[in-house]
Amino acid sequence: MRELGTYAENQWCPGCGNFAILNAFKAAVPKLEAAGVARENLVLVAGIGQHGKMFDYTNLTGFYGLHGRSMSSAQGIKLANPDLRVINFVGDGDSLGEGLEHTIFAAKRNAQIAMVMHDNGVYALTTGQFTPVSERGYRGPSTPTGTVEDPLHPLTLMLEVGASFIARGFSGELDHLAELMVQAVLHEGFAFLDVLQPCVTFNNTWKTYNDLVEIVDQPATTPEEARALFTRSDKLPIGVLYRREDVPFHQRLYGDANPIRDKAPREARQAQVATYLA
Amino acid sequence: MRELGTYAENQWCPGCGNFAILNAFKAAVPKLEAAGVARENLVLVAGIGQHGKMFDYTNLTGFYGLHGRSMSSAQGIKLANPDLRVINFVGDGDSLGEGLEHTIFAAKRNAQIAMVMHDNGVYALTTGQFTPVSERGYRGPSTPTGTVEDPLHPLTLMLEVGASFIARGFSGELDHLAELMVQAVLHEGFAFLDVLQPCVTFNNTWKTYNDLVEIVDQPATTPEEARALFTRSDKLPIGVLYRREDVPFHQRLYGDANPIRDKAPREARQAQVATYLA
Amino acid sequence: MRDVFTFIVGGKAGEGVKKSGLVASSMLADLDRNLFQMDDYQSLIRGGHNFAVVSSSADALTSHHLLAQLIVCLDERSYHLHRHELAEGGVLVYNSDVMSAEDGIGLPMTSEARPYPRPDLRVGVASITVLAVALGHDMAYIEKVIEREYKRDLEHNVAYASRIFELAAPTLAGRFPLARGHAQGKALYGSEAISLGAIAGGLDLYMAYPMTPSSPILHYLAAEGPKYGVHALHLESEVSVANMAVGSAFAGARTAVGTSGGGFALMTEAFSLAGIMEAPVLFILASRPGPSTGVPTYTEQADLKFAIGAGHGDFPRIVASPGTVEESFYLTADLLDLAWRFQSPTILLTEKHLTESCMNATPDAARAAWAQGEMYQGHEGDYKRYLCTESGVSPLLHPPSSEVIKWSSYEHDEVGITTDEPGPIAAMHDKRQRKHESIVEHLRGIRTVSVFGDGGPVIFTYGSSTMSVLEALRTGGIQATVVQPIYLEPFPVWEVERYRGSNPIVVEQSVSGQFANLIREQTGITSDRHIRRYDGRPFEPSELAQQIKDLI
Amino acid sequence: MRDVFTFIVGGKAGEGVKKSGLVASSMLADLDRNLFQMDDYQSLIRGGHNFAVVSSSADALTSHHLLAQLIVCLDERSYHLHRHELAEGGVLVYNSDVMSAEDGIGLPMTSEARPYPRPDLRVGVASITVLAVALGHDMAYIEKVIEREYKRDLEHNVAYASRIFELAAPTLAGRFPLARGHAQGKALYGSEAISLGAIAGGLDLYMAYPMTPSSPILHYLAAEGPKYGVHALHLESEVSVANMAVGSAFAGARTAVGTSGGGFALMTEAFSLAGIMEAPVLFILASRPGPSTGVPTYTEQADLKFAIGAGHGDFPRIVASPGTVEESFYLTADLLDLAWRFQSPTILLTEKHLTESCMNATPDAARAAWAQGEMYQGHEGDYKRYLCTESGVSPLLHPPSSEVIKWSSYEHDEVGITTDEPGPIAAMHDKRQRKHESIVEHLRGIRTVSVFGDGGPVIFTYGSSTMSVLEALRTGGIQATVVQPIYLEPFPVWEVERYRGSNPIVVEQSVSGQFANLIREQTGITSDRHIRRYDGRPFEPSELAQQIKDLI
Ligand SMILES: Cc1ncc(C[n+]2csc(CCOP(=O)(O)OP(=O)(O)O)c2C)c(N)n1
Ligand SMILES: Cc1ncc(C[n+]2csc(CCOP(=O)(O)OP(=O)(O)O)c2C)c(N)n1
Ligand code: SF4
Ligand code: SF4
Ligand SMILES: [Mg+2]
Ligand SMILES: [Mg+2]
Repeated sequence: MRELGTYAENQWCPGCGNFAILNAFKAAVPKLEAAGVARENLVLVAGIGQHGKMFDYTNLTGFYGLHGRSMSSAQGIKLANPDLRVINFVGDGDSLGEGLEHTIFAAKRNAQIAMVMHDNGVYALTTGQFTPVSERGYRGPSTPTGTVEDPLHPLTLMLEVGASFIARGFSGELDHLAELMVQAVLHEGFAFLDVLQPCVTFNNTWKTYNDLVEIVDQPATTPEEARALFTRSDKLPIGVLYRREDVPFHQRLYGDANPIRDKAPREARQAQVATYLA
Repeated sequence: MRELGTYAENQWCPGCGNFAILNAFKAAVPKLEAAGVARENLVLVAGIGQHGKMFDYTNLTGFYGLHGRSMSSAQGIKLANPDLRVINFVGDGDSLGEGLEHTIFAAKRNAQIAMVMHDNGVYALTTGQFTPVSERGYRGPSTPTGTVEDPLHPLTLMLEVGASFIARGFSGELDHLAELMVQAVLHEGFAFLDVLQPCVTFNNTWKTYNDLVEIVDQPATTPEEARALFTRSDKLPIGVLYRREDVPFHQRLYGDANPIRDKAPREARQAQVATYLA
Repeated sequence: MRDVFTFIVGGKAGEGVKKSGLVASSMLADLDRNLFQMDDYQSLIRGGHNFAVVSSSADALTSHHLLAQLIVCLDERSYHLHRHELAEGGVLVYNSDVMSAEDGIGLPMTSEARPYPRPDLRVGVASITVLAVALGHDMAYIEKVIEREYKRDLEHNVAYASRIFELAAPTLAGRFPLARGHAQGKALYGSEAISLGAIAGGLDLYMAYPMTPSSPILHYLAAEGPKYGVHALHLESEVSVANMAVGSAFAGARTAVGTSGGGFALMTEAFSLAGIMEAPVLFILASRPGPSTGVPTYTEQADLKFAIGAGHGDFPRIVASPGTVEESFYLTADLLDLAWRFQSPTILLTEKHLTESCMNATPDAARAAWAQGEMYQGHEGDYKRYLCTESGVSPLLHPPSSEVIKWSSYEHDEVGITTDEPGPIAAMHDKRQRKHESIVEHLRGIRTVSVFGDGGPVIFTYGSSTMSVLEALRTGGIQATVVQPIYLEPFPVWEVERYRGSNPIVVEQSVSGQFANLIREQTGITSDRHIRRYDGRPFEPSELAQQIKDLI
Repeated sequence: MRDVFTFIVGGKAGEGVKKSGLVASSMLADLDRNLFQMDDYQSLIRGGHNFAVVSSSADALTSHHLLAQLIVCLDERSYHLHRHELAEGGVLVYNSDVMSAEDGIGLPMTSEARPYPRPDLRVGVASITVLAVALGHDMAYIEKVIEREYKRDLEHNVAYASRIFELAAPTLAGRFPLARGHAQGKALYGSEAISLGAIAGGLDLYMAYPMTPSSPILHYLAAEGPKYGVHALHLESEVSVANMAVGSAFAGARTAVGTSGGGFALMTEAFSLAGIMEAPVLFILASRPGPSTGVPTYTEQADLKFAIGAGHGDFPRIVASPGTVEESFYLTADLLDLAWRFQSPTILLTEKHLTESCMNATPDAARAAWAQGEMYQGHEGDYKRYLCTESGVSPLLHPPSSEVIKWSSYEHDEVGITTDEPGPIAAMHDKRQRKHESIVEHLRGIRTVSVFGDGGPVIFTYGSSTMSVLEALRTGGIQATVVQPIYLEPFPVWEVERYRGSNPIVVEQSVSGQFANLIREQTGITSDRHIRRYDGRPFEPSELAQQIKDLI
């Protein structure tokens, strides 16, 4: 079996929450294999930001897309070949700022993508500007006197737009996080995994999260319960917080067909066109 | 006083719900003037679609923007000169499809724009494709066997992302609609007005709406109440359904300042730069 | 005088004008005549003014004409707009229920329809009945046509047509006895030919966001694609469309997207993505008059410069534009194939005047290209997605595979891992530049320029204007050499530079002369003889013939 | 030999390397020497390898040099990467706590910092102390510098610097006694000069989404703008940025946006919107190596073709590129002004090598242009936004006004109401085309091309490469005529065509030679002498001098 690491030099700051995400993923891959997801069917799609470096650091087939747009590419991969399992590592700026629309539509369609959001509350790679989830008052180089916008709440937003799997993990709970990744990839539909990721340089949330995070074992069973769970103010629940069964987008479109696998050979296809044109 | 109509030939289908929106707006303008909004401070911004023709049919200062992007332009107008009152007529495809991200960010910022969404459930101008609010199974030329996506719910979505004024109107209730427009324009913040607009050609909902619409006089006072009201299944409540007070974006940014009105003359500005450079 | 018979039917949107045009076309096709149908419509759904022009000839024909033998006006506006387009000896028929006129023949089209449901929607049947009468057909033939074309509410349509037949016959019967032609093939819209070319070329997935005049391709593939195993997706925006397409190509699907200028603008970031990833994606760019929202339902050729320069950074791309509906079939397949051969984005640049015009074509599906890239056959060590080869083309491999396959939007090393080191950056630039040269080499071996006729002045044109120019020459009896570059980037300098010193006439639909500039830029050939139309309308052959004559 | 003194400091991101460079610059400025600082950094926040090069001269200087008199290595990687850049007689100083070496002077920079908090962040202070010592300064001077530049935790910094001073003095004291210069003005980064130029030119609102290497403009204007009444907004995407900017211009605010290639790609739809609306918006496009995400923190000139062709449809635009930091100040104001005069989008095309390099400049704010459009003074009847004038420029009016003001993305009549009629469509195209001609006319009256030197071979270059070429000529003692087109669209053919037949050397940072192609396209001037660098690095003057010599 190939090494999961690569020769790329790691460029994250010491202490960054991203290391745990990388390691959790490396732990998740063999678990996925054990659960029947062959490694060669796994495709890693990454956005642009510190989170995106998952692409360089992981020796897996992958697609390093555009800032904010990798969720669209991820859907294209799945729709071209539904046999593939797609995991999409994105940033909070990436997927809720530049790419918010694609995130919402992927959820709305129940596209079968495991979306892992490195939620650090900053545009880290571009030196710490506020993101759509930054609290009002956050000071970064584009808002030196504090942003005047209120944050979006990723979990309730995803619930609102139809995500069928909603989970939260934490860089401080590596094994738990690995298990959440496994669940997300195995989910037959859109899986949103919000990872609380401290950015030691621009937004060091280690202490807050260590104090508030609490593992929840039972997902909420109704949207109302889910909303209540997501917005608890005393604690930050982590775990699979909500899930429901629903047919994924590719199956709604083609049933069990696969455009690539089931493609007719050239002669047959062209003969069919010729018949029509005759 | 100038006529509110123009010489442009009306190009909507006979029976279209857009006529009522146009007429309601024409009725709203004098009411707004009575309420202290000078006509010359009113700017009409339109998206691209059948709804956008409001621009051509109304003899008011206006900006006919890009498909899906007019909400961004509307915010630019307001931020350049906060004295102006901006009303943005958009389509459901326009503002929840192509332009969803801008709609959400305008709400999140509490940008002071009155957004009037001609909610006809189709891309009417491009011959009837499904939109983000079309029901699953809707058949249009891009989904001849029915769309497999579930719809977004515009009102709960707007609540989720922080809209401070949420209303619903109906083309069949013209006077009521005019009053809602007045309220929306007067609201000090982001005002979302969803107008149930039957499209007689591609999605004729007149009967359903006539049967289900019910005027509600009291807005919900909490988000929970609002959500319940928005999602009533027996009736389609119309009226101002939710509102809260909040400081609009331009005031959060500049207080009462106005970049255009308060601009220093050339000499002063350049002298200040010279001082810095000295 | 050439044997050209032209039928115009005008009315409000919603009155079935385009359908009347189509049925007229089918009737002229029954006579094995060559056809050209041009649909003129506005950006609205009901009302306004639409018209369809169907020209036909027993000989070759590549454009509609506006001088018509038979004009049917379903409303008064059509009468005022089209009466001056009547040819000598032509006949104008109008709906006497909605207007009166001194010239022309009035028929009570609406009142005769009143006994039946939705009389307004029935007047189209009157228009084609009038045509049938004028062509000398009997009621039996008309019934057959109605059965074929207006199946819904067949009985009432036939009854209505019989009444119109009776009223029209006395004045019109057999007024235009037309010669049979030898036309072959099918009457196809450009959008259909493009769709079918893509299918024949191996398309798997098509993504789009509706935008005139590219939407008919989406609609065609959504409706007909699944029969061939091809799926069409209508997504949330053009930005998503283009990024999804690159993902789809990564997974190995033959992928195309379609849009018009404004949508293409939104795709340029992903176009550049395809450039660095070396992703094979076909972009179909169907132009309408710009800038910006412009004039959605009309035609222009002003996206050429944008297409050629689109996307940030240096990377190879191929841009080509079909001159006829038939050429659009083959060229679509070719560009899908070239995208795969050279792992580069390609653009089929065309215009409303091609996608939404209909003419005879005899495409041979078996002669269409089949998109196929150079596949990885194993090499030393692990797979390297961006192996630096001499041709610049690195062998392809798609998941699932036991090899690791990495496509990246960052500058990368051969494996696909990010680099900011000077050596690897330059090496990848060099590799892609070699690919550009390989493309040029390939183009030198295929037909990149069409030349029609010889002698006389040299006329440069491209895209759908080619059809207009060829018809203008026929109409005006002009001898000329028409040079039509099919490929525009890389530009076939080696072919075109032969015409140096010819002071060519350059015919195009752009106010700034984008095509003339391109020729000058690429070949140094300058000219002071330009014919440019930029009012949204395609060239009209007689007018264009006159403009050409004025210059020679 | 020229009097050029170069200092390089290298280390990990997070060790304050850029800051060390800045302080070094300030110390050399204290000697009134001309400066050029180039910051080389990677797309990461901690670790990796960063370095700053500060060159200085008592004479003119327009580039960093890589042959250094003094190199300070804060980590081992810096040592390996920079040791070969040592000039004859130069000194290399390294941090002996993290490495050992045979050549060079080791100082225990980390262990000396240990008594104080966060020792890792303090090594930058050591680097500039070493420089001060080598320049012959005493500890009093160093204290002053630290007070000025490292105010935070001042006391510890001074104590630490004293220790380093003591350790370094024996071997280094006064090693490089530099001549005082006569430099004037301020050391400014390109991004600051652009920001200040925009402010001086009357900017009201700036919108952006962060993207290297344009982000420093956003950060500067966000921090400093409000003092001048200028506001900077960081929005949800570049698509929103560009559309908001057009809205802002409609309301009368002087508006600019800034981005890099990928973000500009997302703006092209609104760029075309500005074209049809005739909206005055300045687009600042700061390039990095492409295509796509490319190499975010390095430099290239490969967005030229894209900028010139961007946006669908035909419409006028102005593209210009500054050759030096000072020029970027004036040109930004000019382009804001031209946007308003001609109600057209303008593009300031520049590169990382300008926005993120720092050099002396003496911009005179009072000489900056002030953006001002032709305002409506009343005419017959109601206001017509798109009045067809001879110049193509229609007088402006902003709300609030008792007149009705209509800006439209559709093709429109003079009032601004949608049209699909052929006459008005053509009329608007003609009007905009006349505006293009008015722009050309205007450019003919101003300086559009800079020419440096005379005699010798002709060298064409543009943008930040201009600085490199001028420095290479100084360094190599080469006589040449440097021709730098500042304006690139409309291209100043009238100026450049003088050099026909000169077989120029074309220097640029693009693998495909976009600039050389543009010259050929616009003027017919061809060349077989190209110098192209495309590894992300700016030209190095000695190397470039050699390349030029090799060609002449
Ligand atoms: C179109 C575009 N705009 C801007 C950028 C620059 N950019 C790169 S990463 C980034 C922000 C990343 O923030 P986030 O997604 O939260 O990722 P993080 O670095 O925090 O992991 C930006 C703005 C880009 N690459 N592309
Ligand atoms: C970028 C872009 N993509 C596509 C279009 C084509 N287009 C024009 S209107 C429209 C749909 C309009 O639907 P909606 O917003 O619901 O408006 P309606 O016509 O229903 O009022 C589309 C797709 C466009 N103008 N611009
Ligand atoms: S900047 Fe923040 S997110 Fe980026 S590597 Fe450092 S700690 Fe992690
Ligand atoms: S198509 Fe629908 S929305 Fe458009 S005008 Fe007709 S009825 Fe109204
Ligand atoms: Mg982040
Ligand atoms: Mg709609």
